[in-house]
Amino acid sequence: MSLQRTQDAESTDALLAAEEVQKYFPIRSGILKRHTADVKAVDGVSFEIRRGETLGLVGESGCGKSTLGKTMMRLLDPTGGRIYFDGEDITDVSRKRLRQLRRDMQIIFQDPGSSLNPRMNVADLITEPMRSLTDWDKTKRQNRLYELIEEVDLQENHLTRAPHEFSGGQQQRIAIARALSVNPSLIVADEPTSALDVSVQAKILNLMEDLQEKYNLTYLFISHDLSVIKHICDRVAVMYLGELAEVAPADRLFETPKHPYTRALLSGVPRANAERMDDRIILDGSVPSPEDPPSGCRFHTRCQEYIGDVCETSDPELDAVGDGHVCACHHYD
Amino acid sequence: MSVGHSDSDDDEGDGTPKGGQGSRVATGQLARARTVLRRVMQNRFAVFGLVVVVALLVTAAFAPWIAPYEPTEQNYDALKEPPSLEHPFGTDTYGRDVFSRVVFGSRYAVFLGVVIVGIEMLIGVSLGLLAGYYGGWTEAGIMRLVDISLSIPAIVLALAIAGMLGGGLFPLIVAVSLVGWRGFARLVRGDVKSVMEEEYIESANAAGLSDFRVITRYVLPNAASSIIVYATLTIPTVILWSAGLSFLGMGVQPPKPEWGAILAAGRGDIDSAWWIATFPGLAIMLTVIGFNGLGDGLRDALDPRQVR
Amino acid sequence: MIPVLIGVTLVISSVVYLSPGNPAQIALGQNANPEAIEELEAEMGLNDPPHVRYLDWLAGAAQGDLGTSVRSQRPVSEMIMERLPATLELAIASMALTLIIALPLGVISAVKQYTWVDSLSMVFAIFWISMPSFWLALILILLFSVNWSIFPISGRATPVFTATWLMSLALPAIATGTRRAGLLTRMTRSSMLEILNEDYIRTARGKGIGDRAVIYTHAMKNAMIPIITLIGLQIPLIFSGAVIIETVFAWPGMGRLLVNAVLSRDYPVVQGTVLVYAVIVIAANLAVDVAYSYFDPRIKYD
Amino acid sequence: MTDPLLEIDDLHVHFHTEEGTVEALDGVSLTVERDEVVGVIGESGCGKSVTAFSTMGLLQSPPAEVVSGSIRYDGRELLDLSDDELDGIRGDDITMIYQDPMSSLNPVLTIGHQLTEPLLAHRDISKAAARQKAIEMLEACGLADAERLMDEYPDALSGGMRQRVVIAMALITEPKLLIADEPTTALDVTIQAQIMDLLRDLREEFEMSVLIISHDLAVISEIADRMAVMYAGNVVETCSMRELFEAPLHPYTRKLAESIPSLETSVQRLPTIEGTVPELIDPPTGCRFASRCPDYIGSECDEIDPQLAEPEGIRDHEVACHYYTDESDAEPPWQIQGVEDQ
Repeated sequence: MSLQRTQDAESTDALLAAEEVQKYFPIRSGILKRHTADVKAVDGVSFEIRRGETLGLVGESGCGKSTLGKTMMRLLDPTGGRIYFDGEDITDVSRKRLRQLRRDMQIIFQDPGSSLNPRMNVADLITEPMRSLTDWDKTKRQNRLYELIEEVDLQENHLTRAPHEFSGGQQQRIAIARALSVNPSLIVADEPTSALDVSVQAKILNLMEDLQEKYNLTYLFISHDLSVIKHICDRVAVMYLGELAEVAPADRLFETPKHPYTRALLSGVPRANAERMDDRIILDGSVPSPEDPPSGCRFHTRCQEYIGDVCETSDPELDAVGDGHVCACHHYD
Repeated sequence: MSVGHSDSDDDEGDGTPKGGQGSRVATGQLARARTVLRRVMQNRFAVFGLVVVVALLVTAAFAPWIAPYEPTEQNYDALKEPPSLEHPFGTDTYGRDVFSRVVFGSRYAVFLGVVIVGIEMLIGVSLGLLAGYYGGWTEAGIMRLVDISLSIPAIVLALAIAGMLGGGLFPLIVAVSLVGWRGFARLVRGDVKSVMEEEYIESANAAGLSDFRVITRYVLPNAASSIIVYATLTIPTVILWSAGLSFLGMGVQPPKPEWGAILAAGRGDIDSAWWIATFPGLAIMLTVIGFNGLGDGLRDALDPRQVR
Repeated sequence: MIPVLIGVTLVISSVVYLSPGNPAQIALGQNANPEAIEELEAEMGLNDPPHVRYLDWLAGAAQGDLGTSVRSQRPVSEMIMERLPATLELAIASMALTLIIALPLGVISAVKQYTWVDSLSMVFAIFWISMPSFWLALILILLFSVNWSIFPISGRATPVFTATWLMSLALPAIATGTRRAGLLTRMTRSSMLEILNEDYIRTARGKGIGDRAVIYTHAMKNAMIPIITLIGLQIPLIFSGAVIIETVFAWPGMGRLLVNAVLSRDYPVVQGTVLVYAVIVIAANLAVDVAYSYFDPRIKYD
Repeated sequence: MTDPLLEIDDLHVHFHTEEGTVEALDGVSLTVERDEVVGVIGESGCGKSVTAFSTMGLLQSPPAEVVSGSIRYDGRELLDLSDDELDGIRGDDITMIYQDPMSSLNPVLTIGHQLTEPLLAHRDISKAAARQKAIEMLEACGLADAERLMDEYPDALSGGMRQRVVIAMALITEPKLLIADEPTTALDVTIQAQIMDLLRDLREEFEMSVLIISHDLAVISEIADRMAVMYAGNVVETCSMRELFEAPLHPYTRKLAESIPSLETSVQRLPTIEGTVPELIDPPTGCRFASRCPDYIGSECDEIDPQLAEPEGIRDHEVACHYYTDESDAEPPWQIQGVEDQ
């Protein structure tokens, strides 16, 4: 199956699809708070997530991956482009429909310490989405609650406690149970293990895999950690400065990365016990500001494969470079 | 909190790992209240404050039983008598017992403190909430109102309002409330804005909660402790302002035994009968220290991150 | 700035407009005949609709004409100009006193946290904060003027900048400044403590440059930023406190003018004084903003 | 053989908190030889940063209290020194790089001021000469336009640039020992690669010893010669970098390494460690890992605190585990089939 740049959402088994999605944050300055510029956090991104798969979204801080994730589930309103869920255009659906959609799309955040309301107990935290999004009666909610805590390996005596009484790993379990409570089909996991220790991370990743299998969940897994992405994802999208640089099946991406940015990213991963860094690509400088991104290819200011004016003048598009592998680089034109 | 700013993912900072199942932190609201109380009790100043405030409340409640005389009872046989066993705080120019007047004055202090802070809180918290939650023009408008109010010195504004309304208890309440709400508004707006930045608000949106539910279950509970602390610390200010306005003749009017008014009346006799002005002043001071101590203690107890 | 000032004038005018009582009646006294009152009402423009009255007043105020006192029949601006120097003297003196006491004490308490110096200065601060200033004023008069005859009981000695003037200013300045000093001491202490807990202070200690350099170079310069904010917030409060103190000490400032005007329902004077107070506060805040950019290099990048 | 440059011996540090006394360090022993890079790895709360700050004398007391133990630098006992005496060593012979470059630079002082400070404090040097040296050091740390940067405030710099400034600040006195506390944790992958590259080059250039602390095994492995693994306030294993990957001994080390997903290998399911780290308020007696240990051998694990020691037949590799003592009748892992080739 080859991936075209623009997806015909209805014809594939895409659960969630983005078409040229943009999200700008206005910058207001001066005493009159006039709108003077935009932070182009997400700037024309197209991709799809297939039913039952885990799509990894990887990039450095500030590249817009979190914003993209939240925009895709309409926690943020897109500035431009279209978003399709299960074939339906949800870009500007009514508030009522959006609430219904929340049952299908849930999110897990990076820091469970701050994503759980500190003034609520565990039982309330987990049942809250059911109370507001479903018409289930109290018994049904209670039954589901007990089912869930068993699922995520919490205990009944935890239910009356406040979130701060738990370790990071357990807090993330509570957050997962909360997200799972309304039986969603898609879960956006926004750096779900970055705040955790490695030994706890392993447990959470295992739990997420088990739940995916059991409930046939689809994940959009956002992370900056390539090793974690490689471990858990079926396909991976690499993001740089608000745009997608490359999308490919995980094994292809890690074996034969195409985009110069992806290659630099991969070679930058510290490697335990490796034959050291002779072939390491060290990028110069840091990521430019999304407020005033470079012209043409946004990566050209740091690119080690810079091939001339075309990189500065024309923005490369995602083109197919092999089986389900697309890359946005003039190098491959 | 700079002890062991150790590991990126250790948000406790003191190297304490969270214990999960073995967690020793007590559970539930009741336990939370107990923790707060325990922390208050560890702070000597706060304990002192609590004692003073309780004593004040008891005095106000049982004033008729504590005071040996009627507060307005005049006695021309005992004019300006210095403190004695019979009149512990002496008598004033009309022979009224200063002690009894100060005891009854506690009722005004408690009443004014509680009522005015209540009104300020009602106005300030609502406006602050609106400004912080909705932002945009609502916020701009409300904050402009706060700016305007802040550029007129508090007593000046209160004086103008109270004076124009003609003096007395009711104008005093209106004047001080209309001046004091801005503090609550600023505080609550700031708190709400920082709560709105928290990830749990996004989590509430993902759970499809209504604005009302977000406000009542997320925003207000998380801003509550700072509101409580601020209210406690505002009571002494309000008591000082009320006494000040009464002292200027623009609040509670003599012969009513309000502390500021008693003080004002004793002002002319400061050289011949120092006790008339001294004791109500001490009463105000003690009350203010009491509430400040309690407020300080509450702040430390409710927010252990605060530098002590 | 301008919108805030206009807002202030609106607030004052509404208060005056909503006040009970008839200014014309007040001017002429209880026993004036109705015709005379009516005539004066027309002359004062009291029959105009409120917005016309407001705009008239605003137009006048913009040109420095704040109307005429109902009681003394003198121009309000003239009365205020007479009183302004005394008020500013008192405010500046008590502000200076506040800073001289509060800043060193706050910094020392923070640096010597948990020592007896810290405890002692906090006890003092709490006393100052809790003392009603008008009561303190009476006690000061009783002790220093009546009993020991060191300072004059009341009034402002002229000409200014003489020893007698300074003596007459001393007690009012102390009475106004102490509560502020107490508050600022505590606030300085907690800002300083917060700064001392910052990572960059630890970095500085790690350089082995000694405590003095850490505190005076690294901590103080950062602490000045929140402290300037606090000072800015104190400015209107200093004027607030001065209103009562001016009355106690018969200090011929704007506060006393205002109190008398309020008691005698002299509306134009009330209106004018409040406006001038607001202008002073706004100007002072502007000065604080300027002070910021001196201490905080980050302002440039905003 | 000369003395080690830094020798931490049986260090106990407690934190007095409202909930009780946290026994953050429970007899930590660690040495850094001359011209050696030692990595310390462990999960949050294991005490690795506390160890670093104890060495620098930067623990805040209260609540911290060094209960017992010794920290010897070049033969001098640091714990006996007054703050003034310590100031003669820290910032000069021993310097430190901190985790968060955003908060570890003073926002209201220029880069130049902060950079020249250690030189002016420790060397008899003119301001102009110090400035010159600072500019050279910024350039050595890969910052272009150093001259201009000297007069900038930290806010004008990105995170990566700030960390370079922090490194320049730590190296300007040409220290003998550099302590790097999670130097790249707050940075992005590509910036992390830059910084680790820089650190490696500078270490060779200046021939200094380094104590580097991280929660990320892979980061440390890029630079360290020898490793110390910490768990719940103890050093549980020390060995060469190579040994750690090829033949780790302590059950915790082994489990920890396995649970990290890696780019080179793929597993269906990540192995995990049962249970959670014990509370350090009133910690368990005996081995602090006992309740989670897959190689638990009985009551001695619960009762006796194991000491770091070389197991019989193994050199330059210490482990604190009863599994390897004479009394234990369990089979050490290198004798069990299949453990070597993990």
